[in-house]
Amino acid sequence: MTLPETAGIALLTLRVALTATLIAGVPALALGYALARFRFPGKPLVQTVVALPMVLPPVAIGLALLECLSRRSPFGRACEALFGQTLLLTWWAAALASAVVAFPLITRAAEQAFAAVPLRLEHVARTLGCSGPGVFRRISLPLAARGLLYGTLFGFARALGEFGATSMVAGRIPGETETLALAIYGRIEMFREGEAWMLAGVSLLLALAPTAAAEIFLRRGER
Amino acid sequence: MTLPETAGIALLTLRVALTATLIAGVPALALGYALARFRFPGKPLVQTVVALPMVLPPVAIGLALLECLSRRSPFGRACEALFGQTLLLTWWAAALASAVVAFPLITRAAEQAFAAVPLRLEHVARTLGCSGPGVFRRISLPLAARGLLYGTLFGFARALGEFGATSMVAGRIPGETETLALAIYGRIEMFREGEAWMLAGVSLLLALAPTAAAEIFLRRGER
Amino acid sequence: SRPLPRAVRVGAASSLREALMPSATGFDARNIPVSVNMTFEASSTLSRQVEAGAEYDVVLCADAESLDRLGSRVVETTRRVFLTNRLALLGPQGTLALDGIPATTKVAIAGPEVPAGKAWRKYLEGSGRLAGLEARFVIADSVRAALALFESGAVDYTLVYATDAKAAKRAHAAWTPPDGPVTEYVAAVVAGRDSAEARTFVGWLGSAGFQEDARKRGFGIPPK
Amino acid sequence: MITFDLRAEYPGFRLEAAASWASPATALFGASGSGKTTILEALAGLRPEVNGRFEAGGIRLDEMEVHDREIGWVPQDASLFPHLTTRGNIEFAGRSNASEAAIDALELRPLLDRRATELSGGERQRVAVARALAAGPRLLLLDEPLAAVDRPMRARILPYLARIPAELGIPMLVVTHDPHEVHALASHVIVLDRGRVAAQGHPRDILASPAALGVLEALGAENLFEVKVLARAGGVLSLGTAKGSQLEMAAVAGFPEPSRVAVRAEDIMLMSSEPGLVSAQNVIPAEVAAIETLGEHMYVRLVAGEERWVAKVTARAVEKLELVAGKRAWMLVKAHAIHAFDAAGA
Amino acid sequence: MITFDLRAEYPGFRLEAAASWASPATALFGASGSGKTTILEALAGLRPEVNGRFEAGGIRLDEMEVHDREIGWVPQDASLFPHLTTRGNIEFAGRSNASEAAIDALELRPLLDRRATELSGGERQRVAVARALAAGPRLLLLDEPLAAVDRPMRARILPYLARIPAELGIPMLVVTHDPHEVHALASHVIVLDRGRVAAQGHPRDILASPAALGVLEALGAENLFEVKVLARAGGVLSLGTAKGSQLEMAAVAGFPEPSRVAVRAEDIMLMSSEPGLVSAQNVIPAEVAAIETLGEHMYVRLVAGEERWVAKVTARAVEKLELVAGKRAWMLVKAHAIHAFDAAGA
Ligand SMILES: Nc1ncnc2c1ncn2[C@@H]1O[C@H](COP(=O)(O)OP(=O)(O)OP(=O)(O)O)[C@@H](O)[C@H]1O
Ligand SMILES: Nc1ncnc2c1ncn2[C@@H]1O[C@H](COP(=O)(O)OP(=O)(O)OP(=O)(O)O)[C@@H](O)[C@H]1O
Ligand SMILES: [Mg+2]
Ligand SMILES: [Mg+2]
Repeated sequence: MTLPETAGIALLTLRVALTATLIAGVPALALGYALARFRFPGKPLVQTVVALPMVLPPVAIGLALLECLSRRSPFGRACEALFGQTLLLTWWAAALASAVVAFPLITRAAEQAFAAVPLRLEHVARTLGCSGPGVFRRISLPLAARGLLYGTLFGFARALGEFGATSMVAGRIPGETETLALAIYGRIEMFREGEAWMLAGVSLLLALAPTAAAEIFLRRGER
Repeated sequence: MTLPETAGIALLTLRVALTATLIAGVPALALGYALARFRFPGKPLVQTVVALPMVLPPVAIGLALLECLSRRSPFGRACEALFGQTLLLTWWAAALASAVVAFPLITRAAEQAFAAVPLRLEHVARTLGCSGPGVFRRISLPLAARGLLYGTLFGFARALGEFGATSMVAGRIPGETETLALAIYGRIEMFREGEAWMLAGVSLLLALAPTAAAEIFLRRGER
Repeated sequence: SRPLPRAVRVGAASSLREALMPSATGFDARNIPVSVNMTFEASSTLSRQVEAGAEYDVVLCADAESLDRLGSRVVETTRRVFLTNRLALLGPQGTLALDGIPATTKVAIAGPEVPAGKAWRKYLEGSGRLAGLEARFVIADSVRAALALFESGAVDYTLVYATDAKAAKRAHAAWTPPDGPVTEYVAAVVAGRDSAEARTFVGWLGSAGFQEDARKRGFGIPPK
Repeated sequence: MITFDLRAEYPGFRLEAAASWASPATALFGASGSGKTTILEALAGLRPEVNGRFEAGGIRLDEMEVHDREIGWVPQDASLFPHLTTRGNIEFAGRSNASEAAIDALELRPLLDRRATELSGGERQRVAVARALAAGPRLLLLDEPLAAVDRPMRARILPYLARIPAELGIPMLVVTHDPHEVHALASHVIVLDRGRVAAQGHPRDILASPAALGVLEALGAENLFEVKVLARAGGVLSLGTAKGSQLEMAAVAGFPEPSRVAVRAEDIMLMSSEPGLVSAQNVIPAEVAAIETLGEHMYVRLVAGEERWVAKVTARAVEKLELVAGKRAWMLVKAHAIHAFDAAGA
Repeated sequence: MITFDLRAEYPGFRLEAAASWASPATALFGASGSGKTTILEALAGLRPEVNGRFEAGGIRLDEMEVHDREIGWVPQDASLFPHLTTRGNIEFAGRSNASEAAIDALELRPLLDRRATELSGGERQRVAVARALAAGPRLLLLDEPLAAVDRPMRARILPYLARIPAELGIPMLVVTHDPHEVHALASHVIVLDRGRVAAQGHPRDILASPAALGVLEALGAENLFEVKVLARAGGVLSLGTAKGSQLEMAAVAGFPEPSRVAVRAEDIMLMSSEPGLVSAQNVIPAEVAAIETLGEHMYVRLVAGEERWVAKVTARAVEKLELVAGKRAWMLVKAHAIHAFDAAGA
């Protein structure tokens, strides 16, 4: 494997995983907050749906996604109308698959992080004239920051490693949708373990670099 | 699919996932505590190794496990000597694979849960004559209980859904190693989606029943 | 050679699923002279597992190479080709041929590590078409995954096995290259797991009853 | 006019308290566990399980969203925002003149850049008070705001707090165990007893009821007078009471001129004849009105001019001086025993 | 003998404090932010960033594991275990006679089954004290243990705390802002000022130094005497001081017989001639030794018999009575102005 080839795969993977983290992250944080703070009807149902991608084998997720994105489904047709082409077999599909898989992880971490913020502090902020969104932005978010950041990075790591669902909806088109996880799979199946482990190292690096950066960043913030 | 057949698969899956949760849970809780509470040399290295199963595609994990359990490795030979046969293609191998995959999830949740326990309370306990293990058992553990329980259940859910590594080391032998995730995969391959979704429902049920039970249990404890 | 009759543990290539486990309830045990426990994996995984010491009694691979890699880990004398398969191109209904694939459409194919993928590539290369098609390949990690892409409409053409053509639910046409290679499914007893039951099973694979049944599902029968 | 009527049931504790007052400065007084914090938290909107109503200035605050109530709540545990500095906490609701004034009055300027987690107990409490003030609330709820603050600093801060209702027009409800603070800050007291309002009113009126003597003892000052400063000389202030008597008190540096003073019954000495030269600045002729016994001590109620006084003496002294109702007696009160409290006018 | 010598550097605060005492009951006194909590937490082992040594009874506690130090630490914020009940907290270190005694003395019996999170501020503090006591520590570190407890209850609990060093043989170090508590609990005071020990010693000795008057004012009681009870009659106790003088004080129900009493300089009235019949139980002839001015007030030092006294009067009174060193004067002290403190013997 040449260096540019490896770098290409790494860059593509980064793009896919970052997009996935973004797609999953925002609703996951919101949902995590809602789960930690509110009681609402249908909460158990929501929790069930959130857990789904955890419990299913990735092929099943892939299949469901394939169904969603296919021309047979309204969502698939809507996407096609919006993007001018089907999302299947593009890196967007890979990002979507990774997002689905990362979603429960981030949601769970966010729920845990928000639940650890003392209600009392949120309440004091409210007496100081902060309404719901203000309290969220100025109290809950900063106090949960560490947990949220780690949760998000955790989701990012999971997105990096996503394989089953991704390969189903995105194919494994070198240079287009072949992420590190897919490339590692291919190398292993072709008995090129050396290359596979090298790519695994790259993958690990991608996963840990932001974690390390975050650690340093958070430490600074604490001084 | 007959009911007994489904029940058989569900029971096997339950056995595998519970064993996996146990195998992964104990060291994950200990490691989570260590990561939350101590600084030690090689901590970043440990964190890297913990993250590994998150980032790698399951085939890679399967491959590594296969290598570990094979006769070529001392660990594999030790296991063979101990159990009288190789663990490969047994439900133990499936449990092991699921454990490896669930491990980072439980570790992370445990770390977050333990970090949320006020150091101050642990310290008060220490002034009251409790040594390290006592403080852990009487303060850290009960105060982190909710987070730990959820983390463990989360790991359990992940173990239920494990597919890639499992099928590599355990095969997919009906009645012996065919867990729900593997069965769902098989049904999908055979274009029997109806059965696959039915099994997915069973899987979800298995994942959520203990979560619901835990919720009720914790609510009671709080009164 | 064993005191108690026990289930023969068989590791089979994924594409044999239709031949070996055709019914919803699984295996039709009445026809098999021994009790069997069956698992389906990619051929490469099977050979890897056997290499690692996994205790299969019999392995059934979709290519000879996977067995070749195992060398003395299989009992050479038990090796036999028991079914064959043909390559197939699936596409939209109507007349269909490799050269008729529109120049810009994507084509789903299993990875080169999968016997079907390998066989297709070899054939395309031999007939000088690989270069033209390769850039448009969508690589799936199994023949089934390639088929799923075709079914979902993500691709309109896929390169699979003839047996898969029967399983696809999407309305389609199938074309088998007349000059295409014949894929051979090879069975062998795993070294150290040799037993009368294992040999009986391998023998059964060559029985007319089984082979006729498989033929109905699109497999070919090797010349005796 | 502020009114609340609250009800809640906890295992082992029932709250059933209603009160209503017009005084801009009110104290909530009661034993530990009598429900003071529960009431304040309910008024701040923190306790949904407490039912009832809460009105201030004709507005039903309990029906408003918490963030619209404009309540400056200082929780008993300060509850500072741990991710912010002292300044960040104080200016949480925005920068204002009020924040600068509060920072100075509460002596927080040297601590502005310190993180909230790095403050001492007393520093935390002061920051919480400044934070509540800086938001410019319509009502202040202070839950033992100075419990962790040392005596000299408390003496400096109290006058500032006492001026708030009058100068900034913010009414306040203060929980405190410290009788000195009650007198310094409040012109209305609500006495809580096991979740119920046992008494409420002007400290002076509460004082008049003999049944309230136990509470009064806890309050620590049984004689209260509205006063005007007549003159100031040599560290002594001459005060005129509403009914025309004159009192001399020791001036306290930095303290503004008092409008109310308190004298503890314990601090009054009685003589049966006119004393000669005595260091006490106040020698007040009076007539014994009644004598009440509480445990081993005696409360002698006296009338001087039109003012009512109560002195606490030993039974032996009553005997020795042959005190009976109608007898003439001279009260000796040191200038230092007259405590000035610049409470907002009732 | 207990010794500490601690050093730490925080942004904006430097701790550099050493002290050493043999008294079983010692108070740590100082303004808010002077470093009291920092010292206690360092002694309890919570602050690894604080360097130095800490010895008790010849044992280097700072070199021991925290769980072997056997220190009963009552943190300023109580820090109860939130997952346990009151009883669970108190019996955390095991059931003992000490826990039952503490439960009764701190009036916690009605709260035993309540969760720690459901307690009021004062209740929490009392539970924290009981928890520390129940562990049977070798040393008690109390950080403002009664700050949130109301006055009457404090008056009931203080004598119990005061007896601990003598009866249970547990020395204690108490942080408090309340001069009453200092006198009630301590026979040794360490005065902290901005992280340094400004003074330490027996309250009486600290008192003798004119430089410490500011501190003393904050302490609130300038005249301290060791006493023996001679007689009790009609709510009055007759006390004999070590030097042979006699004082009469009001008996306090439930309070044990005092071994030390304090009189605030403010509470002493002076007359230049022998008074006639007066309610004050103590009329003490004395001689003016010196007159000191502090701000607008004057401290008159007197000698009566062999005892030294200090009285706080206004400048005007000094003038009126023509007080000068050597002049004869009568001190009037009410029986109620003599405060009993059953401190452990020094
Ligand atoms: N959530 C709760 N569940 C059960 N009991 C409670 C709860 N909150 C408070 N209590 C009880 O109600 C009573 C009143 O508590 P509150 O905190 O209002 O007292 P307080 O007057 O503020 O006392 P303090 O002066 O000690 O702070 C206490 O006995 C307390 O134990
Ligand atoms: N971790 C820290 N980082 C920086 N400054 C600190 C830290 N801990 C304490 N301080 C500062 O050290 C000083 C002493 O704090 P400490 O808590 O010991 O005061 P204290 O005497 O107990 O006061 P109080 O009576 O208000 O409780 C304070 O000014 C505080 O702000
Ligand atoms: Mg309270
Ligand atoms: Mg402190």
